[in-house]
Amino acid sequence: MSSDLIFTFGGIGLCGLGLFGFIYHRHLLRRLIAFNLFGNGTFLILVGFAQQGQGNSDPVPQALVLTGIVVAVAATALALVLIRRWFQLKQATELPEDSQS
Amino acid sequence: MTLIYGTTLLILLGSLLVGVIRVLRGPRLADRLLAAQLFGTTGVALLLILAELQQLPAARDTALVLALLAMLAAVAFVSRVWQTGTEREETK
Amino acid sequence: MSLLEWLQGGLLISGALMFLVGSIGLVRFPDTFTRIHALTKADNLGLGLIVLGLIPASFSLSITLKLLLIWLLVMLASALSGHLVAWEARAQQVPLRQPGETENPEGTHE
Amino acid sequence: MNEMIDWLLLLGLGAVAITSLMSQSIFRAVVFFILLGLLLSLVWIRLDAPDIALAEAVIGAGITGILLLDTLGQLKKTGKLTTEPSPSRARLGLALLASLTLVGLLIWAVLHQPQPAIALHQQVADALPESGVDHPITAVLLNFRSYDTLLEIGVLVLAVLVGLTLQSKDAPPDSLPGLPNPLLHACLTLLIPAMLLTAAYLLWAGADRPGGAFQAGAMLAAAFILLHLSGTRLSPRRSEFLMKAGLVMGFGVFLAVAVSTLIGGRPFLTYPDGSAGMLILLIELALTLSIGLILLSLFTVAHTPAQLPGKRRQDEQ
Amino acid sequence: MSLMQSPMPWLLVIPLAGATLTMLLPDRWRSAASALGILSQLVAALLLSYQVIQSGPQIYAMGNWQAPLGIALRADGLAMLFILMSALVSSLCALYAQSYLKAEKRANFWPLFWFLWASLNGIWLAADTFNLYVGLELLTLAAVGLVAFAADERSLEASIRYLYAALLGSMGYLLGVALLYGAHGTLALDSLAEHWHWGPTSQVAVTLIVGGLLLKTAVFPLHTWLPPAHGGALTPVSALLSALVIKASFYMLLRFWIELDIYRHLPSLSQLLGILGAGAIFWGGWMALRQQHLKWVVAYSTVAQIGYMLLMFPLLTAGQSDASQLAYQGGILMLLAHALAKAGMFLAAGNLMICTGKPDLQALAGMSRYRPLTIFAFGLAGVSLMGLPPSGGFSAKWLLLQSSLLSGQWWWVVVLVLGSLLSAAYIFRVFAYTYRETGEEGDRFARPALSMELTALTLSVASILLGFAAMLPLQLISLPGPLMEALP
Repeated sequence: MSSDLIFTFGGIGLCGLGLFGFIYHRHLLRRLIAFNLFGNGTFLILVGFAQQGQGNSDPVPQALVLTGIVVAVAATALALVLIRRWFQLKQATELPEDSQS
Repeated sequence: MTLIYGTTLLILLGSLLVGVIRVLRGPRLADRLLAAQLFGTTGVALLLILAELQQLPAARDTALVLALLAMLAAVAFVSRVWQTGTEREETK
Repeated sequence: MSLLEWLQGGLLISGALMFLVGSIGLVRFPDTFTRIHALTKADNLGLGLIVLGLIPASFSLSITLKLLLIWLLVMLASALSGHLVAWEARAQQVPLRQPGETENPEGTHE
Repeated sequence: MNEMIDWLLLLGLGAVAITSLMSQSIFRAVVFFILLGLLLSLVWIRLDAPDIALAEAVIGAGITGILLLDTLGQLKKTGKLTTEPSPSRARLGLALLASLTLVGLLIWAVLHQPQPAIALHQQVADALPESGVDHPITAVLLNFRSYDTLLEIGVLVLAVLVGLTLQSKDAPPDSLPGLPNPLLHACLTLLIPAMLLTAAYLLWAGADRPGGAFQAGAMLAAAFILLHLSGTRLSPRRSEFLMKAGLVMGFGVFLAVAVSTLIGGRPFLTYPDGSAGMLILLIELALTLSIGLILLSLFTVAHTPAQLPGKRRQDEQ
Repeated sequence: MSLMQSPMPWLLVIPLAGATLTMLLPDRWRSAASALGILSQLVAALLLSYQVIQSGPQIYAMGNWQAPLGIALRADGLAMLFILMSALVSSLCALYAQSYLKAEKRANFWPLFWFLWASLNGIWLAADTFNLYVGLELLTLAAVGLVAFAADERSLEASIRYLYAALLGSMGYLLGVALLYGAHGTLALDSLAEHWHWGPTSQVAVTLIVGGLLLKTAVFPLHTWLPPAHGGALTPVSALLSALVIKASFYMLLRFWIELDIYRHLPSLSQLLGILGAGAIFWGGWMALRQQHLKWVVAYSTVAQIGYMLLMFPLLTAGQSDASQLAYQGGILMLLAHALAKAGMFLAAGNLMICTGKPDLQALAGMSRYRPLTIFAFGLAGVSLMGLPPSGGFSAKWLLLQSSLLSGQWWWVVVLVLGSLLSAAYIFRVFAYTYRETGEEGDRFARPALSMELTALTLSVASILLGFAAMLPLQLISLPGPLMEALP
């Protein structure tokens, strides 16, 4: 098995774990970590799967992943800003259960 | 030579796994942080060997970056986490 | 294999073993201060041996300099973080322990 | 041997990911997450993607880890952490179902991969001489797909903008003092120049080797954050306009270069003949500074103490 | 000069430059710069529509690199309709916000607003799957920022909920794109369609993309993030979110659906989307009927209205060309009518809340006498949402109805009729409150600015006029192009 295929499977595992954690947890930081796992898994699949198909190193998905990483960092940082604010206001690290009021 | 590089890599990866025990056990935040510190250095060593093994000089730049950032976590931890609060929850 | 390669191999493997010893020390040593000791040994010596073992692989001046720079930086960083952790641990009166004395996992020592 | 290394890495990746997700203590989770960043940068080297390895090292082990740690410190400072409610059975079931379905679908999809009809890397290699740089990834990021990069910088600017929006105007600056440790300050006089030099090196390397604006900017941000933690403030408050100008400079320069050719009658985001390399360097330089400042601001911005939830009506009309 | 020849990039340049400038300019210049920007946006949008009508779909290669190596922009009839729609709605919302927000709040509003508009235009024009991802993230962050803008507890909670849902949605989308790239080696929509290969990889990719986009569109049962975000944001923001932002992911869904032939290969997924739509119509309507907070009624009505738009998917069936055409036209008209009516309704609701100073329905008593103009605006928007003739909503539902009869799927007719009754119920419920007289407190109501009442009225009237002028947008979206060729 090539590295590309092995780490494509690694990416799939990370995606599964990330999705699990994102739904399972309620703590906002834990969910954010889970989101980042999901994101990293997606990036691994993006590069690994493409290189597996092409048979050699491909700069396009690598560039896409760099863009994706920047976007993910921006989103993570924004989420942290909101979480801190939320904690300052409510002293809580999770959102209330769905309020339908 | 490839065999030697490979063996070195495997030993280093093994030592990473051993270090994980300390992060799991704790008991103090500081102990976990020390383990993380060791991971950083091990990562540097791994990258340097991978650079040679895969003939990828850029891996050395990654090692350089990692070496520079190695103490960032320690500084942030000491100034932000430890100084500011108790760690009682962590000792369980 | 040439003599140089034997030497290289010896340096690399012993460097890696140094890391392993450091990790084991980190797990086995009884308190924070002694663990710092284990950590810094592995950092400085282990990486140093590996860097020495890698230099003959290229024989290029720029790569050698970069490798040495990385080693230097890691030593600096580990010295600094070891010092900071010890400094803070002392300020918080983290207790010293003898080998074999187990840490109370329930956290009463805090 | 190679395959064994990969499998061992994969094993480590899985173990670390699971622990960072399920660990009881949130601090442990964050440490494992930082460790995951480290392993991932090794994985990217194995995947022949040194640019991403570099970015992952600066981001995963550096910026994101620091941001998470710092937020954790903030949460602890404000009092005892509320006990986490344990997730319900229904949640566990739903999570398991969703993630197992996803994994099953993905494995099925990966095992049935068709032969791709287009080989884009070939086209990149063919067009590389006209791109103004020698490194294919920089060519893709700043020439072939520069539109994506422009929008991506927009996303970064937007994140910091939202942070600034949430910050109240008269809040006092970061209240935590720097560390009064003499050795730290002595080391910093050595480390900070080294970090700045490395940032410059990464920026310059981007033209023909792995590296580039984002990696350099993140390195710069790490240096800024280190300074901030040790007590030296690059105070944004002293000159708010300058700080804001610094934040949008990279985006502004990028946009201005793109528009200048548009006004000259050429398509948007083209570079005039022969000057592509120079303009790309100019854009990257501005981007590096801005990214450094943006990441620093995202670190400092949320440190202001709580602004009491004001009367909502006041905002209206 | 260059604006005349190729207005397409200017539709992105102007809002992006607007965002940069409004961040840096001193306070008194911000509104002036924004006004100038809005005007030039309208000019660019009209110029581009003229070009598209005159000479067919336009392709614009960014940086002069042809797709699939580079990124292309593409303007066809459908994209033009969305560009014009967002130009109209955003400029009116901006006008409203100018009076609604205090000066220091406006300072941060304008850059967010411009980023939002830039990302919307970017999505309408995009023809590249990864570029759509970046555009979607830009849109998400701008929208989350606007929701968090009020900076109080409720809006903060709503923005976190929104951000988390949206991040998961776009990551699912990106995962689908990753699989598509691995299977086809390209990211451009056109070349994907050209080399389209059905197989397990594509099927999973499509499932992920559709799932991610459904979450971002707040389709029942993935809608729980929407009511707090749309109901809790400041009024002009609610209008922008409900009218435009959720349409972006819906638009992407539609493009993928038609251009990549999904309707042909996954008919069961089509039926599933229809069922989700029916669920949304009933659940959203039922929940709207139970809310005590005026803006939450309107927000839940958005959940229900998304359901009507989804009804077009089961009706787009291979082999039934006439029914599919009708469904396509009806769905788009539904979307357009909803954008206008919902923006008008949110603005009118905001005006009512300013009058009473309270968010509750109870407080509305006596309002019909005091603010007839605003009540009229609310009512007209309601007429369109209920689908009474002669509104745009009526024409849309009529087309969908014909399509379902033509294709023999009569059960959607039942859904349409029952859903309309439900929307009538929740809208008349609001009205009932405004006709109530309390008498005790006297009329101590605040007065919203005239411009705020007029913007609300303009949007609502437009949603009614759409019923008379439905031919114009329908002709626009039926202009020849790759989308029309792919339509069954």
